[in-house]
Amino acid sequence: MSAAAEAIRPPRDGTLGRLSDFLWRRPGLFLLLMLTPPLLWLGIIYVGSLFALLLQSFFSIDEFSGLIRHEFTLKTYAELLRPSNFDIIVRTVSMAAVVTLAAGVIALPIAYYAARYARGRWKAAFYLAVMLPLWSSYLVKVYAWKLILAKEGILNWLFAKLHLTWALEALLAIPVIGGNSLSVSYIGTFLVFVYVWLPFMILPMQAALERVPGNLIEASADLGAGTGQTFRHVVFPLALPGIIAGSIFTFSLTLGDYIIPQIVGSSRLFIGQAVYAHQGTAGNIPLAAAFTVVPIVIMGFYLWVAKRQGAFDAL
Amino acid sequence: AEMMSKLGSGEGQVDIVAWPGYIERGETDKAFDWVTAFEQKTGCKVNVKSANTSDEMVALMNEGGFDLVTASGDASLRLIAGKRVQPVNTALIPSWSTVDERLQNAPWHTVDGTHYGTPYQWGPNVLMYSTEAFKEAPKSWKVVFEEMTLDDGKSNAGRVQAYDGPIHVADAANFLMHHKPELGIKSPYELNEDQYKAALDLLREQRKLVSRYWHDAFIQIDDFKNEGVVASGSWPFQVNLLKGEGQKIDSTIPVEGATGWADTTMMHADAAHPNCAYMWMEHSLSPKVQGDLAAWFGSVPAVPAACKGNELLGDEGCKTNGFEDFARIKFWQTPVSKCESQGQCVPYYRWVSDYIGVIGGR
Amino acid sequence: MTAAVLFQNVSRHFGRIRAVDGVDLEVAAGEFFAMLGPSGSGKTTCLRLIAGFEQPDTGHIEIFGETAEGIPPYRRNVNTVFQDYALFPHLSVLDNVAYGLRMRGIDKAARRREAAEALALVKLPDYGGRRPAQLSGGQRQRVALARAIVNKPRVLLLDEPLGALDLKLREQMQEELKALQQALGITFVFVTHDQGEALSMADRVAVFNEGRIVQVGAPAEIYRRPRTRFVADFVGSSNVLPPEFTERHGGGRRWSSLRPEAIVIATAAPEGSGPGSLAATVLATYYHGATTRIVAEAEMTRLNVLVPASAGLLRPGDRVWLTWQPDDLHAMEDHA
Amino acid sequence: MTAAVLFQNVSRHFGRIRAVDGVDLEVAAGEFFAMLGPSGSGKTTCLRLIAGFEQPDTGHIEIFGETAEGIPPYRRNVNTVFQDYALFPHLSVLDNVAYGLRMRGIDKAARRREAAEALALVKLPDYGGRRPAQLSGGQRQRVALARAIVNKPRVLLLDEPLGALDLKLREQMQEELKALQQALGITFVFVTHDQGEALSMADRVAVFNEGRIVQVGAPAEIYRRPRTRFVADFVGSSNVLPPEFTERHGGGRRWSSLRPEAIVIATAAPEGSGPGSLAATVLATYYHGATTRIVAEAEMTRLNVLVPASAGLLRPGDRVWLTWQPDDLHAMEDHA
Amino acid sequence: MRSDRTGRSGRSPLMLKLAAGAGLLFLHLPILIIFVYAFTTEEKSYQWPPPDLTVKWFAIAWERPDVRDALWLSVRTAATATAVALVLGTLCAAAVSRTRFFGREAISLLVILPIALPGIITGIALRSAFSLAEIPFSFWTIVLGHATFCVVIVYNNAVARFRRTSGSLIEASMDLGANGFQTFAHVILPNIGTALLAGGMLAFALSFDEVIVTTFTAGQQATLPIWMLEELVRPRQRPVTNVVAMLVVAVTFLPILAAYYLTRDGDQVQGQGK
Ligand SMILES: Nc1ncnc2c1ncn2[C@@H]1O[C@H](COP(=O)(O)OP(=O)(O)OP(=O)(O)O)[C@@H](O)[C@H]1O
Ligand SMILES: Nc1ncnc2c1ncn2[C@@H]1O[C@H](COP(=O)(O)OP(=O)(O)OP(=O)(O)O)[C@@H](O)[C@H]1O
Ligand SMILES: NCCCCN
Ligand SMILES: [Mg+2]
Ligand SMILES: [Mg+2]
Repeated sequence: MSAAAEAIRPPRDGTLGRLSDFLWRRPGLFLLLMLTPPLLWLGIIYVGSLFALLLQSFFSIDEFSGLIRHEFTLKTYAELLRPSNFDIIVRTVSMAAVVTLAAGVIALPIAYYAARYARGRWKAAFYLAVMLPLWSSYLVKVYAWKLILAKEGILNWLFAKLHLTWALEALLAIPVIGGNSLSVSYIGTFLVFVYVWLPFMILPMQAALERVPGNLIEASADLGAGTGQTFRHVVFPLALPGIIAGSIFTFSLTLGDYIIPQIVGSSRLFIGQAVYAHQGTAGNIPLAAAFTVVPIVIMGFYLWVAKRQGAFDAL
Repeated sequence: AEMMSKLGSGEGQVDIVAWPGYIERGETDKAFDWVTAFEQKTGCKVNVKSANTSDEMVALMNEGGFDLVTASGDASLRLIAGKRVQPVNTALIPSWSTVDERLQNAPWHTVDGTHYGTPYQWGPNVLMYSTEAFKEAPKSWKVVFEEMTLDDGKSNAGRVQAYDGPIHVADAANFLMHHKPELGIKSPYELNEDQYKAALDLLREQRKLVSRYWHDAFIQIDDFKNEGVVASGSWPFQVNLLKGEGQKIDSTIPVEGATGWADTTMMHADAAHPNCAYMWMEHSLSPKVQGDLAAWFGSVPAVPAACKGNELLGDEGCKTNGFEDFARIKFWQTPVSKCESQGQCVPYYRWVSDYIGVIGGR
Repeated sequence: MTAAVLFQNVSRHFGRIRAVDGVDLEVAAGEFFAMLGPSGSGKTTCLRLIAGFEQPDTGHIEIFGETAEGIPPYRRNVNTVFQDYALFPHLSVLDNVAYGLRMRGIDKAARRREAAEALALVKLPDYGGRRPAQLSGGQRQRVALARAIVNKPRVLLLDEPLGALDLKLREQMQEELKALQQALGITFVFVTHDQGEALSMADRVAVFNEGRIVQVGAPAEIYRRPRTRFVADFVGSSNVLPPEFTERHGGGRRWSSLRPEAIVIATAAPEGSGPGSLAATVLATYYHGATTRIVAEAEMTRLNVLVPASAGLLRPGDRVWLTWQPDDLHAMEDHA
Repeated sequence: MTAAVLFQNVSRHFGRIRAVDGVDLEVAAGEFFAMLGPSGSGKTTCLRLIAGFEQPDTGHIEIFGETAEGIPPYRRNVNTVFQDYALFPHLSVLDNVAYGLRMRGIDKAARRREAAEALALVKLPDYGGRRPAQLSGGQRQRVALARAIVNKPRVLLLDEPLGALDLKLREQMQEELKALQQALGITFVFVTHDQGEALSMADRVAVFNEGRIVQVGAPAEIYRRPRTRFVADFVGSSNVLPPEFTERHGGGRRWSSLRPEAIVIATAAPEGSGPGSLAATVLATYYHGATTRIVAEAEMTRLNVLVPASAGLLRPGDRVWLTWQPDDLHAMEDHA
Repeated sequence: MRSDRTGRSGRSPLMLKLAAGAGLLFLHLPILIIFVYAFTTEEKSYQWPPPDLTVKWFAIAWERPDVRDALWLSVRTAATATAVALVLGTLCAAAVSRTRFFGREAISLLVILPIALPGIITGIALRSAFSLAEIPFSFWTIVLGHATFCVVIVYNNAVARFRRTSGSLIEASMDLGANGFQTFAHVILPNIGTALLAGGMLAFALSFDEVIVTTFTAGQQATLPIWMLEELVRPRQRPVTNVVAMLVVAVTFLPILAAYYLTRDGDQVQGQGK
C-alpha cells in the first residue's frame, strides 16, 4: 500500500455532495435548518396558540348573547378570583397534590422492586404489567371505576359479601371527603385519579431508581448502613429527580382532567371542568382562558423546580 | 342573513344540534325512527350533535358548523340577539299552518313579528321518583328541596338530584312562589335581588341533599339504577326509558306546578345546508314525526294533529304528556335585567356563576 | 496470632464461571497484602467475599477469628475503597466521610470532627465543603480513602484504587498509601493487575489465575522465583524459556525464567563461553529513557534484554553475545 | 521535501480555553511522530485540526503542501484511529473496514477483497463476519487500525489508541504498530500521555503543555536534554533540582535535571568527593522487580535513585553516598 | 469495586414484595373487569356479577359502521401524527444532542411543554387558534393536536439514543470519506433506527387513546376514544364498548412489547410521556 494518492480530494459532484460541503462550512445554517420545522410547529403554532389563548383572557363576554367583546379588560380575571372560582382552584390543586403524593407512595414499592430486584423475564413482565394499564383506554378505565364505586357497584357488593359494609359506611361518613357513595365522593375521585395516573409515576420513578449506581448502594452497606438507612440516605435522594419528573405528570394530568371528576365526583367543579364548561357549555372563552392561566402558572413553577433538580433528564 | 325566499335542491346533509332523544334513527328502539325515511326521501344525511343544556347549545351555535338547533326558550332569544340564527320564511314550510296556535307566535321565537324557527315540542320538567321509596306520588317538590324521611324509612339525603344547569334556579323560585308568597315572585325567571337570594338559599339547602347533580339524561338514568337516587326533577324522556326497562319509576307534576320547555327548531345564520334545513323543518312538523317524538320523549307535539291516530303515542298520549297543562307550565326563558314584571332583575350571567358556586358549596 | 483474614477452601461460582475456586488464604494482621492477577482472575470476587457483598458457595471465611459467612456487609468492621470511588454525589465531601459514623449514630459534632481529621490525614483539610464532582480524580481517591479509614476498620479493602489515575498521580498516591498504612497499622488488602504496583507496595503478594491462587510470597520471591510460567510471564516481562533451552544451559528439563535485566550484553565474545553465554542477533531496540529494551534472537529463541539507556547503541542486525549468572536461569515447576 | 503536516502559528480557542495556542509544527513524510503531554494540553485538538473536525481560529495548516482550512474531513486523505475506536456497531467487522472504500464508490468485490487484506495485515483474517461487540479490546483496536489503513491515507492519526488496553496487550500492540508503520511507510501522528510509549515508539516527539509545544526532538534528546522543568518532570521521573543545588554542584544558577539512573549509590564514601558526590540518607525503597527505586535525602533535597534490583538491599535510615557524572546534571532553561 | 452487576442483593424484603404485588393488583383488577364486561349478556346496565357470558358482542362490534369509521379515523390520525412527530422529534433531538447552542435548554423545555401542561390547555389553545384563524375542523386539525404532544415521545427516545451513540461514530464516518448525507444514511439512521421505531410506536399508541385534546380539535369527527366517550354514556349495547376497549388494549399491547424489546439493551423506553 503506497501513499501516492493526493492529500486532499476534489469536491464530489452532484447536488448532495455540494450541499454537504456547503452545510459543513456553515454549521450555524445547518442547525437552523434542522431546528426550523420543530420550532415552527412547537414555537409558532403551539406556543402561538397558547399566547392567543392567554390574550383571550383579557377579553370579556357579553352576558346575554354569549358573544365575545374584543376589548382589553381585566374583568375576566376579577371574575376568576371570585370565591366560587377560587374554590375550584384550591380544590383542584389540593386534589392534584394529594393524588401526586399517593401515587408516589403506591408507585414506590413497585418501582423499587422492578428497579432493584426484578431480573430478566421478571423485569420484562413488570414493565409490561405497568405499561398495559397505562395504554389501556383511559375512558374505559374510568368507566370501570364508576362501576366499581357505584352504590350498586362491585365494591359495595364485595364489602357486603365480606360483611364489611360498616367499614365502607364509616369511611363515607367522614365529612367533606365522604358522601352518599364512593362514586359521588372526593374519595372516589381521588381513587380514580390515583389509579389512572399511577403508571405515569411508576415509569420515571423506576428509571430514576435504576439510575442510582449499584456501587453507591454497596458503598453505603460497606459503611455500615442497613437497608432502610441506605434507602433513606442514598437511594431516595438520588432518585428524587426522577420522582419529581413522574410527579410532573400526575400533577399536571390531575390539574387538567375534566372527565374523571365528571364521571366520578360530586358535581363540584375542578379546573378542567370549569375550563371545559366555560369554553364549551357556556361559551365563555375569556373566562376559560383565564382559568387555564392557573395550571400554566403552577406548571411553570413546577417545571422551574424540576429543572433545578435536574429532573428534565429523567422525563 | 337574509330570509330565504325560494327553496332549491338538497345539499346532501344537514347538521343539527339537538337535545338528547330528540332525533332518533331507531338505534335504541327500532320503532322510533324519524330520520331514515327523511334521508331516503330528500337525500339529506342527518348529523346530530346532542347537547345537554341550553348553554351548551348556544355555545355550539356560536362556534358554528351547524344548520339547525332545537333551542329551548332560554336559549332562543339569546341566539336571536346574538344574530346566530336567521328568520325563517314560513311560506316555504307548508305545514306551518298546522302548528298549535298557542305556539305559532310564541315570544321565544317571534321578534317583531318575524319568526325565527318552527316549534318542535314542549313539555314539563316532571318530578321523577322511585315507586319503591314513595308509596304514592309525592305531592310537592319539597322532597328534593328539604330533608325528610321517605316512605321506605330512610332519609332523602344523598338520594335526590337536581339539574346541573343554572336554569334550575327557576325551579327553586317556582317552589318559593308557592311556599313563600310574601317574596312576591311573579315569574320564576324574573327575580329581584331578594327573591334571587331566597332562591339561592334554598338551593344551598338542597346542596346538602344532593350527591351529584345531573347533567346528562343518560347519566341520570344510570344514577337512578346504580346510585340509589330516588327523586329528581327530570324530563319525561328519562321516565319513559326507565319505565321501558322495567324499573320501578314514575313521574308527577306536584302542586307547585313545574317549569318546562318549549323548543323551536332554529336555523343558523350561516347555515351551510339551508335547503336541507328547510326540508327538515317541514319534515319535523309532520304529524307522524311529532307523534312519534312525543311518545318517545314524553313531550307534547307542536302539531295538535299528531295527537290523533299515532300508534306509538296512543290517543291518550297528548293528554298524559300534559297537552292541557300549557298554562301551568312556566316555560324556560332567559332571565334578563330589564324584566317585565319588576323592572330590575338578576340577569342570567349571575345565575350561571352563582349556581356554580352553590354546587361548589358556596 | 489470629489472621486478619482467613479463607479455607473458599469457592464462589457464578453459573459455570468459577470466579473463586477453592482458595486458601491467610492475611496477617497489620500486613499490606496485594492480590495480583489478570482481568477476570477472581481478585474482586475475593475482596467482595471479605466485604460481605458475596457469600461463599463452599468453604469458610474468618475475619480476625470470627466467622464471616452470613454476616451482612454493614455488620462487618471492614471497609472498602472502591475502584470508582463510589462517592455519594449528593453529599458534600465532609458528609461523605462522616457517612459511616452517622450510620453508627455518632452525634453530629463528633462525626464532623472525626471526618475533618480524616480529611486532614489524606491532605485534603479544606475540601469538606465541596461536592465530589468538584474534585479531581486523585482528590476523589483520597476522599474515598478518608471515608473508609475514618471508621477505623480492622481490614481495609482496596480494589484497584489507583487504576483510574494517570501515571504521575499514581506514583504519588502509591507512596502516600504505603505511608498511611504504616502510620495506621490497619491490615490492607489491595487488588491490582499492575505488577509494578503490587511489587513495590506490598509486604506479600498473592498471584491469581482463573479463580485460584498460583503463588503467595514476598515481592522479591515472586519476582525472582516464580513458581510457574504463568507467574513468570505475568510478573514482570521475563524471558520464559523452553525445557530444551534450560537443559542446554545447565538446568533440568523444565521451563525456566530469565529476567531481562539479568542478561549482560556484549559486542565481543566473552572469554570462556560456557553455560550462560550465547551468540545472538539484535532484532529491535526500544528506548525507554532510563533503560533500553533489546530484542535479540539466539538458538531460535527470542530474548528480551534490558540495559541501561546509556549503554552503547545497538542496531537491528548487530551480532551480540549474551551472558548471565547460572543462578539467574530459574527453573520452574512446569515440566516439558 | 514537503512536510506531511505543517502548522503555521495555529490557534484554536474554545471561549477562554486556549486549547491550541500558536503552534508551529512540521511532521516529515513517513515519520512516526508522537504528541506527548498531560491531559488537556491540546493534543487531541491538534489531531482534530489535522483531521478536519476542528478549524483553526488563526494560522495556516497544510497537508502534503495543500491548504487544509475549509476542507471537510471527508475530503482529506487522512484517517484517524479513535481512542474509543468508534467502530460502527451495526456493521460487521468486514463492513466496518470496507466502509471508507464503499463511500468512495469502490465496487463490492474489490472492497471486500481489500478489506480482507487489511484484516490479514492486522492479524484478524477470520474475524470479518463478527460484530464489533464480539471482539476484545485489543481486537477492536486492530479493526480500527485496519479500517483506517485500508484507505491508504497519506497521514494516519492515532489518538491514544492504546489507552484502553491493559499493560501486556499494550506492549504487544506497541510493537505491532511500530512494525506496521515501518512496513507501510505512512506518516503516523500518534497522541499519548504515556511518556514510555512516546519515547519507545516515535522518531520524534513533541511535548505539549497548555496548548503550546514546549519541545520537539528525538526521544533521547527529549529525555536527556529536557529544555524546561516541565519537560524534565513529565518525561520520565527525573530529579528536578533547584538553582542553588545546580550551582553548588558545578552548574550555573539554573534549574537542572538529574536522571535517577544516572546516580550511582554507594554505602562507603567515594575516594575524592568533589562536585557530583553527596552524602545522603535513605528515606524509602520501592522494589520494582527489574529495578529498585531508592528515595534519599541530601542537602534538604529529595532524590530518586534507580538501581538494579540485584544491588545490595538498603533500608530507610541508611547512610549512603551518591555520585554522578558532571555531564548528567543537565541545566535547563528555567532560571532561578 | 466497580459494580454494575451488584448493588442488587439477591432477595427482596417481604414487605416490599407484598407492597409491590398489591400495587400491581390495584393496577390490574379494574382492567379485568372491563374484560369480563365484554362478555356479559346484559346490555343496558352493568350488572354485577354478570348474569351470563357470551361472545356475540365481538361480532356485533365488527358489524357496526360507526365503530369501523371511528377506528379508521383513529388509525389514520395516529399514523399521520406519528409520522410528523418522527420527523420533528428526530430533528430536534439531533440538533440538541449534536451541538451546543444558545437556547438549547429552551428547546427541551418547549418540547416537554405539551405534555407538562394539562391536555385541556393544549386542546383549548389550539381550538381557539383555529377559530381565530378561521380554520375549519378537519382530519388535519386532529393531527395537529396529536403531533404536538407526540413529538416529545419521539424526542425523548431519540435523545436517549443519541446520548448513547458515541459522537465519534459520526466523525469516524466523515473521517472515512462519507459526506453528511452518506453519514446520515449509513451511520446515524441505522443507529437510532430502533429508538425511532420504539418512539414511533409509543407515539402511535398515545395518539390512539387520546381524548382530551381531541375533544377540542376534532369538531364533529369521532375518533375511537371520542366514540367511546359518547358510547359509554348512552346505554346502547354497552358491552360493545368494552369489546372495543379490549381490542384497543390488544392492539396497543404489541407495539409496546416491541418497543420494549427494541430499546431494552440500554436506554429505558420513554413511554411515560403519555
Ligand atoms: N455477579 C457475577 N455474575 C456472573 N459472573 C461474575 C459475577 N461476578 C464476577 N463474575 C465473573 O467471575 C470472574 C471473576 O471476576 P472478578 O471480578 O473477581 O475478576 P477480577 O480479577 O477482579 O478482574 P478485573 O481485573 O477485570 O477486575 C469473571 O469471569 C467475572 O466475569
Ligand atoms: N469542543 C470543545 N469545547 C470546549 N472546550 C474544549 C473542546 N475541545 C477541547 N476543549 C478544551 O481544550 C483543552 C484541550 O483539550 P484536548 O482534548 O485537546 O486535550 P488533550 O491534550 O487531548 O487531553 P487528554 O489527554 O485529556 O485527551 C481542554 O481544556 C479541553 O477541555
Ligand atoms: N395527556 C393526556 C393523557 C391522556 C391519557 N390517556
Ligand atoms: Mg476486579
Ligand atoms: Mg485527548
